[in-house]
Amino acid sequence: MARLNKSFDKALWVFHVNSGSCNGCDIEIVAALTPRYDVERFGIKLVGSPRHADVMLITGPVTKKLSEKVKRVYDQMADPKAVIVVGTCGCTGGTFYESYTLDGPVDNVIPVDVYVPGCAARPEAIIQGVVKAWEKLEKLRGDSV
Amino acid sequence: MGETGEVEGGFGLRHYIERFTPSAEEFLRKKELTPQELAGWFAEKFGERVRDIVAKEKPEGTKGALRRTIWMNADREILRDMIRSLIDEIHYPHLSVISGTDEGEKVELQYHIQVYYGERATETTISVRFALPKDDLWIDSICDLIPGALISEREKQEMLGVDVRNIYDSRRYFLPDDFPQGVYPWRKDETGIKPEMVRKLSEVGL
Amino acid sequence: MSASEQHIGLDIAPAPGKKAPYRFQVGPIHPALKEPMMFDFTMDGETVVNVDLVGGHNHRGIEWMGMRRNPVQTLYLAERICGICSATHSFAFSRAMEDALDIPVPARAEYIRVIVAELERIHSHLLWAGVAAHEIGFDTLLHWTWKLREGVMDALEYISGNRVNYGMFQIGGVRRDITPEMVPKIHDYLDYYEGILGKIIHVFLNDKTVQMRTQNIGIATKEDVVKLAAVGPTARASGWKTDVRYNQPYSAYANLDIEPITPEAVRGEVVGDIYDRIIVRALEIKQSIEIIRGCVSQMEPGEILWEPKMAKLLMELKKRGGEGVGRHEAPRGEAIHYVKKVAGDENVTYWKVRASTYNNLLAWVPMLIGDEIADIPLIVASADPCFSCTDRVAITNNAGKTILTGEELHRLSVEKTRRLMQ
Amino acid sequence: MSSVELLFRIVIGTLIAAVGGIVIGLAAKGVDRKLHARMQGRVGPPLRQPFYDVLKLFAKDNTVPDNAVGWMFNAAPVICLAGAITLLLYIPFGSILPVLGGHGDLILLLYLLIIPGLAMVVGGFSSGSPYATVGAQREMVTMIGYELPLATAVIAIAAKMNELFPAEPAFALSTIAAHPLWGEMGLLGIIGFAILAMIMVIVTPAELSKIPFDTPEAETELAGGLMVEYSGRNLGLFYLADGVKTVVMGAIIVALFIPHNLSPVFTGIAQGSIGAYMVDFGFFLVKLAAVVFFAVTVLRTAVARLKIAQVVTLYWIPLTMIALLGLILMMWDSVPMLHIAPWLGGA
Repeated sequence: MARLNKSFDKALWVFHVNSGSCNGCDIEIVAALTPRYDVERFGIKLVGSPRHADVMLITGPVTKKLSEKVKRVYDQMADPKAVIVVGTCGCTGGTFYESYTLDGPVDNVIPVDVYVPGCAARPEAIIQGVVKAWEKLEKLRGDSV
Repeated sequence: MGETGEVEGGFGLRHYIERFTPSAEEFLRKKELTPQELAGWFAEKFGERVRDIVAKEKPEGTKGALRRTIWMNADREILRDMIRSLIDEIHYPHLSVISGTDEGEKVELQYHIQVYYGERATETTISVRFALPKDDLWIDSICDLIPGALISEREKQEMLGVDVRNIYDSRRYFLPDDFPQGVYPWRKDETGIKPEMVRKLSEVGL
Repeated sequence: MSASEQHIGLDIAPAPGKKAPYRFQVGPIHPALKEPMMFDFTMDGETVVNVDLVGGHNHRGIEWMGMRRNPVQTLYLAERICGICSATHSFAFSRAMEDALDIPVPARAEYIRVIVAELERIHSHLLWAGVAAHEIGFDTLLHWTWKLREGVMDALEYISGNRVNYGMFQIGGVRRDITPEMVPKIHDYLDYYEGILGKIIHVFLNDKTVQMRTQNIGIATKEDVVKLAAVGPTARASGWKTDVRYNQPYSAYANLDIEPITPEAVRGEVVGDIYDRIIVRALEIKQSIEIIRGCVSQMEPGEILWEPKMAKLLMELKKRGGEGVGRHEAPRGEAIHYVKKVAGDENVTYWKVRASTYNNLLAWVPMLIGDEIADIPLIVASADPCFSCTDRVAITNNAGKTILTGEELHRLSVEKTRRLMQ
Repeated sequence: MSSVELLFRIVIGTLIAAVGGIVIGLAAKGVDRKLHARMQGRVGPPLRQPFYDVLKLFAKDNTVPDNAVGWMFNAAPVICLAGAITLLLYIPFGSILPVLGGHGDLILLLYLLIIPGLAMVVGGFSSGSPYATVGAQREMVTMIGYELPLATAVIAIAAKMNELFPAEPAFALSTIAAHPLWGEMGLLGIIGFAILAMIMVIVTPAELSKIPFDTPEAETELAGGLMVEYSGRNLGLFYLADGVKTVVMGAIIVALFIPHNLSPVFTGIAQGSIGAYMVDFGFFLVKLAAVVFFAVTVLRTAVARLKIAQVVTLYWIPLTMIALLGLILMMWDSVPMLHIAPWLGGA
């Protein structure tokens, strides 16, 4: 992990995965990209391929049909990487606390670094989540040096 | 667009739409009827095979708009006949959805059909209930008459275990492929969701 | 992104003397799809020969959950079927419940419901416009439309207190009033949209590259949409005048004159392509602004709830029984809920949700066949799909334990609000 | 010049060109992204953002997919960057003459321009993903598409050079840089020349895979297309190559159409002095930024992505026609034409 250099703080590329969410958080993620919030200011960029990504933003309570795919996308991401769960249902199951087609919450499927609760999570909260992910990466850097 | 002939099978929906005789007149309303008259038409046409017809006109708002609804029970054998007659004599029906309930001894399907759309405040919702005994659970497919019924019919197969006869695509749509066969989420008997299948997300990791 | 084993039934026989068609899969996780859905294409070069839809990735079992919760709990679950159509499903569900149990709704509440539903339509159409622009690589338009959309979100937040999942609806009314002090600000918001909207619509309808990418692409004829039972803007863009607000007026819509919008108004003819769907949605935004103006001016003071006391409401709901259907014209088209409640039963006995995309799914097949790979994302987006609505279905159990009690949650919320206000 | 001296010059020159090209390229990307964001009503990333991106990419893991052809997959980004840097050795920066100035001309440049694109195609095909394959096919088709108007423009300029300065090698960039054509022609010629400049500006985004011609990488269709399987260092190399290519394309346009230098204006600075080089280089950067702004930033802000068939049609029919028109106008401007229609000759 010694390879973690400072540029990580300033250039986080994000890949968005919807694991069966209601869309509420997903539109808020897009809203975070647009002029009002403009996360590109902080070097955060949404990318189209998991191979390019540093951070996975995952929404939704993980349906059975998608849990394999979510794992695969996680594996496709190059190290070092972080996972941020956006939305209450991904954090704990939330309103879908009981079901027959869910494999979630997300941390049951892949390791999670940051939880952003909210139904739906506000763009400000999502940005804060990404900032927390930086802190985590910074901590990793501290440990390894 | 004409290539569908070369690639057959699967989701040959295009093929289906084209096979079903298209003509502009088919969409036109053939006869203007009030809900009461429509109820009478059903009673006359199908006699004993439709029962408990209730026609309602409920006022909505201040401009005299009426919400027209008809509820009825019918024998499943007349389903195709009913749709065909609606197309030929009344109006090409818009199938909103097929819903279904588990009534203990039988499964009941409700077909929510709209006619007389296209003009202000004339639309009539016809909800037809078909009771299917659980030991002989089938209904005819209406995909050739209304191709848009496909998803709804597939859903009834996987959620209630109804055998839709002559459906051209009987795969599951909603449930995962590894979902056990013979379990139907909307049933409230032993074939419904078993308690051990229910995952309590709120308790994971606590 | 991946090969998968779940496609059965595609039986491809290459025509003699022709290059064998190959399979090309899009999804379920793909940047063009903000939600999981899989398309299994049979391609000939860059042309789509056939397409199979594999859905259900969002299936959460909401209907099953709803059948184990009481009507008020289910109402909030209905709101979470889809984060974009939060008002849609709560509107349709409350109407179904009111129809089944014979509950009257105060006139003022009907107007407030319509205002929220129309604000939602504006934000949903703007969202769609931005996503569609993004699909064709026109990010500038995405940013412009979403900037405008933030204004709508502000209005929704101002009225309801939340950006998504507004929690405005209650069986037999609405939970929050629009007070007279709020009215001028709502007018300000509406003026703001009207000011910018014209420019954005102008770019959408007149930009050469947008026209190149949208005209005569993804065509669905009127025959296709009628037979496939498509609804909403998807159907209207093909010339089918279907709009629940017009065909079967309900709520406060019955007091207003609403005409379904078809593309002839701008183009003079109906083609049924993506461009037509842009026209329909663009004009509907303007229509929604007028509807809200109408509602705000017609609204008269009065009650907003049939039964304000929760305990009494729940008791009343438990006592009554019946079955009913509730329909609402969502931004994407007709949404219909069917409920059945047995008298004396605490829970909703049966609940069927049918969202607009459910019916529009099949309309993709005629749209996609014959078009190119590059058109796929835009065609898919042009129906404004909402898979979470379509796949919906999640369920709750009354026996489920909550870790926070209602009082605790309320206390925490108040504290948080105080903190934020400092 | 002895061969040792030449070798020394090449090594040092290449190093300077590589470092300079990369730095200028990344800076150009930063400016482009910032302006792009401002035009969209956003604040946008800081100017240094591309540098952070690259540093980060080099720190990441480099994944090679199982079904990829490993050596090709890894070689492609290196070749791509090397190809782009090689191009820099033939292009003058202001009054700084190219390292290999005397050894190659425009024709060589046209060939070399294909190398980075070809490397990307090879990388795409070798990554074993259907998205990358489709992207690679599209990249090839795009390359075939824009070569025609590009070649027409280059040939037109060379033909004019040959006509005006028969003593000097027509295709050499040094000739073109030494004699800006604007002052050498009549009105028709100037119009033709301006048309060719416009053609070059429109070819640039295709060469750089930028909207509206980013079909090979279309994020929403192909999830990154050619690049879909690349990560870490390899992706970083492509990222750098993209920056260098931006400089190359910008510099070619500057050299062909606005090779003017600023130092002659200042009488106080001696020609050939360090000061003169600095001034010209600074002026070159300004010109480069202007070209990148119009060819990349404005274009990608103002239009939507085209489809591959539309890209090819656009380049082959209207743009080639316009390029030919430019060529004809420049030829028409020649002296013999004045005998036929003196009033057409303009000045």
